[in-house]
Amino acid sequence: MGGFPILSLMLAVPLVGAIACLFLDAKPARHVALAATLINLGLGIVLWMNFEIGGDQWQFQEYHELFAGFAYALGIDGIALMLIMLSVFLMPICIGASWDAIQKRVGEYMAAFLFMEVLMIGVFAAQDLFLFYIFFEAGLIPMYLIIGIWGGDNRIYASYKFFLYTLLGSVLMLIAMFWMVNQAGTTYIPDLMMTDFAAEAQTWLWLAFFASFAVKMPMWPVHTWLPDAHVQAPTAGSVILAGVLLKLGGYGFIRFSLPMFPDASAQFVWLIWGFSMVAVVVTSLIALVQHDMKKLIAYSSVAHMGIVTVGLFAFNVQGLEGAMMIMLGHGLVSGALFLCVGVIYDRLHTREIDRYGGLSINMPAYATLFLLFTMASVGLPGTSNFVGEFLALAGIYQINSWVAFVCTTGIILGAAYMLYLYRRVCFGEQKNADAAAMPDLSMREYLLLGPIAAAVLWMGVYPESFLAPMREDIAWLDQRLAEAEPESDAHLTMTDAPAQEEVRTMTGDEMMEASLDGPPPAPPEGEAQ
Amino acid sequence: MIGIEHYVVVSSILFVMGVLGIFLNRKNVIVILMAIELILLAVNINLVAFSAFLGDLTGQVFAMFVLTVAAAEAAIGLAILVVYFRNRGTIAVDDVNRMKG
Amino acid sequence: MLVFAFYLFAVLVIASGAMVIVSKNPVHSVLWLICAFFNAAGLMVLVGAEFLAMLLVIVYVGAVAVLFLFVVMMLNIDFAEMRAGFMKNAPLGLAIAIILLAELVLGIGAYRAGKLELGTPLGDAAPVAGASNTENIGMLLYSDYIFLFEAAGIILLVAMIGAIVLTHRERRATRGHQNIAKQNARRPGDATVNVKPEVGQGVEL
Amino acid sequence: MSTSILIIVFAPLLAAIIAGLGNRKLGNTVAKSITTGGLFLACALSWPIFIGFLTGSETATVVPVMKWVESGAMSFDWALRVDTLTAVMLVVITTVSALVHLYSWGYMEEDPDQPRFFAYLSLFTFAMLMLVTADNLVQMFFGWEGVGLASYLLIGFWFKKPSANAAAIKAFVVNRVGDLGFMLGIFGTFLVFQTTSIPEILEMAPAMQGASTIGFLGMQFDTLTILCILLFVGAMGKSAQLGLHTWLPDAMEGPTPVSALIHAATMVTAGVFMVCRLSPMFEAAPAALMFVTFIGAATCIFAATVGMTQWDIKRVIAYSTCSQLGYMFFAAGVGAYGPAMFHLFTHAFFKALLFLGAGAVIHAMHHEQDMRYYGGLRKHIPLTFWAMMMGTLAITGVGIYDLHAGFAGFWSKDAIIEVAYAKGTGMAMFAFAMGVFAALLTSFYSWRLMFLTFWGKPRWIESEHIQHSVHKTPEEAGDDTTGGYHPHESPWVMLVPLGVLSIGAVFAGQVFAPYFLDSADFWAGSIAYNEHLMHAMHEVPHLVKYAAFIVMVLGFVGAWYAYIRKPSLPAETVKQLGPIHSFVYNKWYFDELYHYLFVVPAFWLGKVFWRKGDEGTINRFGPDGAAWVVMQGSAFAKKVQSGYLTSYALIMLIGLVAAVTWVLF
Amino acid sequence: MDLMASLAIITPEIILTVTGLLLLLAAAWGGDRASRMISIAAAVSLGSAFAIVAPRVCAGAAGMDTMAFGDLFRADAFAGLAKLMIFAAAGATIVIAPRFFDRVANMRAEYPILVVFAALGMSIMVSATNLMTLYIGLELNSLAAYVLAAFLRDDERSSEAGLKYFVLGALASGILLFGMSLVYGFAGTTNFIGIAQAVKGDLSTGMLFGMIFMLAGLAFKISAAPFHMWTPDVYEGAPTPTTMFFASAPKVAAVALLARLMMEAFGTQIDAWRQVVIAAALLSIIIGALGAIGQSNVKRLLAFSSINNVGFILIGLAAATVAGISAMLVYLAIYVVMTVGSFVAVALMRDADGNPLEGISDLAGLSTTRPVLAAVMAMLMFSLAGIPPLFGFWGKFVVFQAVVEADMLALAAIGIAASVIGAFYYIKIVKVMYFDEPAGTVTGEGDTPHWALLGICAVIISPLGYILTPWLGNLADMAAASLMLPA
Repeated sequence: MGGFPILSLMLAVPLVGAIACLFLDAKPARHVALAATLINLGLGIVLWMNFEIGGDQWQFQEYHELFAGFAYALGIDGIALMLIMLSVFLMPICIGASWDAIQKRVGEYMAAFLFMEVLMIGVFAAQDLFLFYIFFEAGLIPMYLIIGIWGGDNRIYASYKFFLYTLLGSVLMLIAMFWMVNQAGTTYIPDLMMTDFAAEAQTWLWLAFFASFAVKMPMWPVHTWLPDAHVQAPTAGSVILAGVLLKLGGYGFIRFSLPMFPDASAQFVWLIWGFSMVAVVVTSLIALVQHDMKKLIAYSSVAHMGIVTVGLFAFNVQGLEGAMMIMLGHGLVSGALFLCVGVIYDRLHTREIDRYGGLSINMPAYATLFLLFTMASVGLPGTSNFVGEFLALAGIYQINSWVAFVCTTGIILGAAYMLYLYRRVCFGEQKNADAAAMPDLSMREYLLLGPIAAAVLWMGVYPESFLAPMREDIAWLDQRLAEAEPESDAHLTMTDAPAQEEVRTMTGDEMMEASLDGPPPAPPEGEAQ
Repeated sequence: MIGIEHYVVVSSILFVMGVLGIFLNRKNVIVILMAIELILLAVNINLVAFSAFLGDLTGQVFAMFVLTVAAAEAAIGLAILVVYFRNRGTIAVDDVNRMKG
Repeated sequence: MLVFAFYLFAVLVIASGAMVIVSKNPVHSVLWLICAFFNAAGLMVLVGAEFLAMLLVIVYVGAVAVLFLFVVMMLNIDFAEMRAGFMKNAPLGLAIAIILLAELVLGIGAYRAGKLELGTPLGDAAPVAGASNTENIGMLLYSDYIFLFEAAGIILLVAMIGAIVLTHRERRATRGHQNIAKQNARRPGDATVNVKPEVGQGVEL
Repeated sequence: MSTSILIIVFAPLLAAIIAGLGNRKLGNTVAKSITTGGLFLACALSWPIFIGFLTGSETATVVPVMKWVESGAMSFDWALRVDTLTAVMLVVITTVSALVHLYSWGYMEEDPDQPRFFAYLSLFTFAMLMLVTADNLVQMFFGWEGVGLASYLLIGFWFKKPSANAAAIKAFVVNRVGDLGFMLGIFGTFLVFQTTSIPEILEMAPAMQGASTIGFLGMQFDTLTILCILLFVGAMGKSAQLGLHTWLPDAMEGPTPVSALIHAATMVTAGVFMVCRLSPMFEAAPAALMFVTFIGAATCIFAATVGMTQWDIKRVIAYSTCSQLGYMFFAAGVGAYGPAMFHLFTHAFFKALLFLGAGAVIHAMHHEQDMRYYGGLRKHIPLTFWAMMMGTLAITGVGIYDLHAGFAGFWSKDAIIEVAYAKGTGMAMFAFAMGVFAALLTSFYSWRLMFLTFWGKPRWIESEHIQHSVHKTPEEAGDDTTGGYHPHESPWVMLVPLGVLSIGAVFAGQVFAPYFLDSADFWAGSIAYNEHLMHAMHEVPHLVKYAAFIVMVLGFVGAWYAYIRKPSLPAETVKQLGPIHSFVYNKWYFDELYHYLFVVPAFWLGKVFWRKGDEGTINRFGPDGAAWVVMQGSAFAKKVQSGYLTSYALIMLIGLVAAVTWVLF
Repeated sequence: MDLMASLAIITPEIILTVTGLLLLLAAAWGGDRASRMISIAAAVSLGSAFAIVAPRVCAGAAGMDTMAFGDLFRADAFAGLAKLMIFAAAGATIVIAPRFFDRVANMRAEYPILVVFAALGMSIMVSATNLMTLYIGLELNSLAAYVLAAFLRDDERSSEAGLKYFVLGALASGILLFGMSLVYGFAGTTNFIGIAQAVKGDLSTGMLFGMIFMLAGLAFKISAAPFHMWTPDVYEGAPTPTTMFFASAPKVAAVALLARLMMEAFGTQIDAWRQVVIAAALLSIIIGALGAIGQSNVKRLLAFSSINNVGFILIGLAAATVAGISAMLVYLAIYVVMTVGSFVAVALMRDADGNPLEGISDLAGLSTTRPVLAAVMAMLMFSLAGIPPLFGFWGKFVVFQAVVEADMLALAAIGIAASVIGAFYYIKIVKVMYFDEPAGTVTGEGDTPHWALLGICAVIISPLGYILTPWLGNLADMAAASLMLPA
């Protein structure tokens, strides 16, 4: 791309669009918003096309010194690229989902969404610590307004909860950032990622960052804002919330907590694992008894994010890549599920599961797509979520089988609550005459759900497209974490003098393990094929 | 021999009395203004005594300024009190709470 | 003698101060205040600050206290209605005040006679030997502190403006409709009539 | 071969996509033709491959398709592996599937959603083919879950029926329990071997035997044992073995062709296939094999007991399936993978036949499935009767050892019983005993089914389904217990598959026994072929060889006595056996147990965690609690701001004193 | 000492004084009819004072050259920067005053004059390097302020505000004075530098008392808890322009004065006063936030908001480093802009007849009836809450950066966590404006000066404000550096 500032352009396009929308009437505002997001999608594709896999770690860099240690520094690695793609992919869909559903203050609504897009891209592209923080935190405002103005009946409570919860989380992070910058003498994230902070300092720095990311994630027990926010937000708001905003937490872990504080990450690994295990089991059970579709999906998000966090804190490549894949996959799938809820909400104006039933009869196409996303959410192989969950769980298994076992039960519970939902909505008798009279998907809705369906399958069948750009970065991170990696509970030992074939099957750590517990293994050289 | 300590004690007592006069009073705002004068008097005693014992006249000059300002303050205070009285017809301390919360 | 005078003035100033705040009648309070000022002036004289002492009497007693008195009278408060007594949380207030006093006295160390270590002045404002207190202050005030002196003038000005702005009212309807011209134009003849009444008959008007 | 295998696997997928997306727009006939055509094509291509392996002209091949996942050391691709084991499965799957497709033309004639049904069937076939052609564990898992999905969809095909929906979810969720084990097994395998490629694992596994331990859930286990048991848990789920079997009988809610294809012939055998596929690994884990044997034998006898008491024709066959799967597992458990696969092979034919036959009966009886309302159907639907008869003869294992002649089941089942005896270990002897006893029960319930359905007096009038169509109450009808109803033989599209499968049920054993049982060359290393054991199998005492035959005859006689000779006997027996009968009749109360052990607590816990946990604790003491504290604070601040000058002054003074005090001390 | 040099240094003050006196004459002659002209003249004089101070600030004036009248007065960059804010805020007050008084009473000519004198007092305060100068400046400002608070003499609330302000203010200045007398006695001088010399080494208890008393007296002026009690009542009762003035200029002056006093005079005894400042800061943040939540009057709410903000300012002071002082100045500057903006927005809340409205409920649905006003108000609120990318965030950013650099992590963490409580009521305003059904009461129009002021404030607090940061940061750094800190 030479020196073309494509990232800045991607920030500028929606920003200009947003400002334009503020001054436009409903109809032109919709078109402007759609155009802006589509242009950004196009730019995103250009970005992806030009991303050099295996090239520099940081690409498309832009750097302008601003002031007081602040720099306008943009640049992406593969991880950020993927998340940016997720954002730009979901944005036109959000605009489309709001096309008819939003009738009041359309211009401001579209502007809020475009601002969100600016901020999301900014978060993923920022290479300056404080620039990141500004983008990270600023997202509160448009989302607060989206929930509060265009949300449901109990929107005020939800918007407050969302705002204050997340604000509290992130302000503590700011303090930690100051300290880090003070200590490391730089605000440049790539440099910070290679800075070794003192072990004691890492502890509290990690906790401060954790406060922020755990809330954003959201991890149990600071997840309770999510169901409320989701239920009250308009459809597109839920999509963007589940699709991208939740990913900020995971991105934060992978960009900050892990590389910057590897020792503390290892130290707090049980905290993460514990919360994640509880999240997977408890929130899945809670999802099982929900009456509100959005709440159910929101709780399922918490459970899925639990698997993301264990994957991130599995300290190996599979875990990290798995976590990233779940984030991408969940972004698509939960977004799509919220759209599915939105489709029928637009028709019947209720999210009560009991008011529906037998939709397969009058809305077969809808039922089919809903089924696809349900299955993807359940983690059926061949869909996006499977790849992520499988890798993440495989990753954590290598470190701790208990955690893997508990989290894997999530696949049972996940199947239970999602199928139970699907059964109550799409199967059974048509209990409600209004529901029975609902028309099937319109062309617009096809256009919203279709691309997501395609992406979900693509990601499930050929995830290489998505894994390849991230591979180098995750390998680097794995390298960075190597020293801090906690001890595995696998304790793979050889009770007899092992033959050489067996030894070569062991990983480096297991080798050490084996050499401690059993007779020394033969050298592994020359055996790897 | 009377030392600076004695003066400080006297002025301290006067000061505390002035402060007490402000909040131990629910009768009359004017008395509060007088209590403030007591506080300023305590300050002046302090300043003059310190000035004398330090052998430095700055304190007395300072006391003079305090005196000046006290007069001005009394004028403003009484003016406000008059305005208030005109509006409310009372200067009872307990009645001065239209605004609260 | 000096000691006696100090204790006399000190006790009186404190007692008067106490009476200021406990008197039921504000007029009495003002009078006690005047008494306190006089005694404070006495204390100042004891340390050789005659100018300040006199100033205190003149400014306070002559101006401020009288102003108070004036306002007390002007406001024409029905003293019978004045609620006596202290506020609800008086004990707390009293306790706090006593703590403060104790801390001041004990903390500063004023109870240990002669132990108080004062600062050391730079000496540029030391009284010139031979000159009177008034003279010394004058020297200082009009040279080193001229700026403050002028600023204090502005303060008084502001106080004046303030008092006027707040209390001055333009009389919309003056009470007597005095017409100077009419008065001037009036002649004795218009108003008086000379009559010569007959004895014993009275006057017919 | 690589082209044909690609066509075999992907033709059903393509057909499924076309039929599924086209759905009603495409029209019934087109959708059905495409899917059925695709399957027949696959079937036609599969047989040559199988025959190629029979003749030894084909060798194991791997056809790479596409990259899938590469993550650090973990790497697995889409690839199609064909060896003897796969070839066996290919013919089973494609043949039964093709026939079921054909059969469904008739069976589903009146259903409005036929394209969807056929799409599901084809999708299932694709997933099953992916499963059996998997070259790595993850692709196997893909197929594994894919068939689970198809099974879910097909069980719930009549989605208006609440029972169908419940059964569908149950099937999926119970299978997921098994998948939990499977996934953990894959993870563990990867942890140990750093690969998921099946051939590589199998190559490395034997050397690990007993030489390594691994920690799992805080305990230390023999590595291969724990891995194999975890993987086997997956197999238990899919193959409805004791403990995870509860979904299979309920799965009969699906249309009968589905039961024949998925819940008898193919999907449920995936577990057996997996154990056989990984047989070298299992061989290196004797403790795990014992576990497999035990579970297999226990399932075998458990399902057979339950099968004896059921009235629903499909449920009887379903429990029979369960029981037969038990045979396969304990065969595998004792190390006889050949017989296990052979039984899988023959079972596919005769069990599909039985199901399709039952379907034909149900079709004829206006969707009445309760055998108590059947009776005397022999003359009304003779072709169906004969097909069912062939199936029954096959499943009960009719055959004479010394004549070397018998129906399909005879060959495979007897081999299993014998090999268990030949193995001779304690667990194997237990399995042998169970196997023989189960054979007795098998014979009894199979003949019971036949007698109740095809012999005796018609009892149709009492069936609600039939009453509905004849509009006569039992009182009005009097002696005419047929209710005036005339069952009709099924159309030819249904009868042809019955015929074809009958041929299989009769001859499959006879023809293929030498290959499956005795030919290491045939297997060509695709399973762990224990030559010694196979040899020993033929050397067992004569009594053992005839044991199955004897119990079969006993079972037949018992059934004949109870249901033809003295029809009042069953009711009396039931009365006498009271609690035991209801225990068995209620499927050993597994469903109830699970309901109260898992389902009820899950919902209860969900409610508790939600209302008491999230809302009652986290929200109450977290955000809402903080808000409450803030509000209290705010109210307090308002109260302090009393408006009184004196209190303001007092607070200032308190502040001053506090500051002074603090600094002083 | 060269008198002329001293006079040159105090040129801005002289300008204000002379204009004040001349305008007084004009007022005496012209009466209230001249008020418009007088307002303009007062604003011009403040502007010219601003213009004279500005170059000194930009040049970073420091050192002995800035001293006037011996040790009494210093016009260094620190004072200069504070003066700029003070003059600007005073100017803004004069700009919005006429319209306000038009509706409720006659605009009186004395109002701008008093504002000018108050500004003069504050200007003296921030330049004070001597206790006496400090006192004179403070009282000049205070006396004018008492009158300004009670300016609506026919309004009960205004006179009550004046009374409360006066009584408590006098008490506070009494406490301050008593402290000063002790400091004088134990230092032997009233000069800051002299005091700094005297407090080197051990701090005598008397001096400690003096210091704390002074701190308490000044805390009143900046309405730091627990000396804040007057603030809500006075802000509510005083005329809106006065409230705006109180919330901005005197705070700047008192904070600057406090900083200078604490750093220059007691700079060697940081440990002795830091605890008190921290306590006051945290208490202010929390009380400000808690008190604001329950309010239904916008002015009262903003009063608590100002208490809350003072807490953050004091956190900067508690860092007790040059960086902390600089951060504090930056925060102050941004705070002044936000406060002025907020009160201008409040001043624009009028009903159809043009009568001022103050209830929060009157704002309901403002976003539909007056979208621009609502948008600016929302920006102001988010900015006050410190949400990026609005400029208010920057203030908190620099303050907490300074605190963290001073290794006071616990303070930073508590302070910033408490700021979340504050966010609660700021977003409540946004909620009322955007989420509630329109009340439709705010319909009146504003005039050009209001909109112009509001526009300027909006631009500054918008993300565009960040363009100012290098410049502002530089000025603040120079200003902080110009303080004469004891070695």
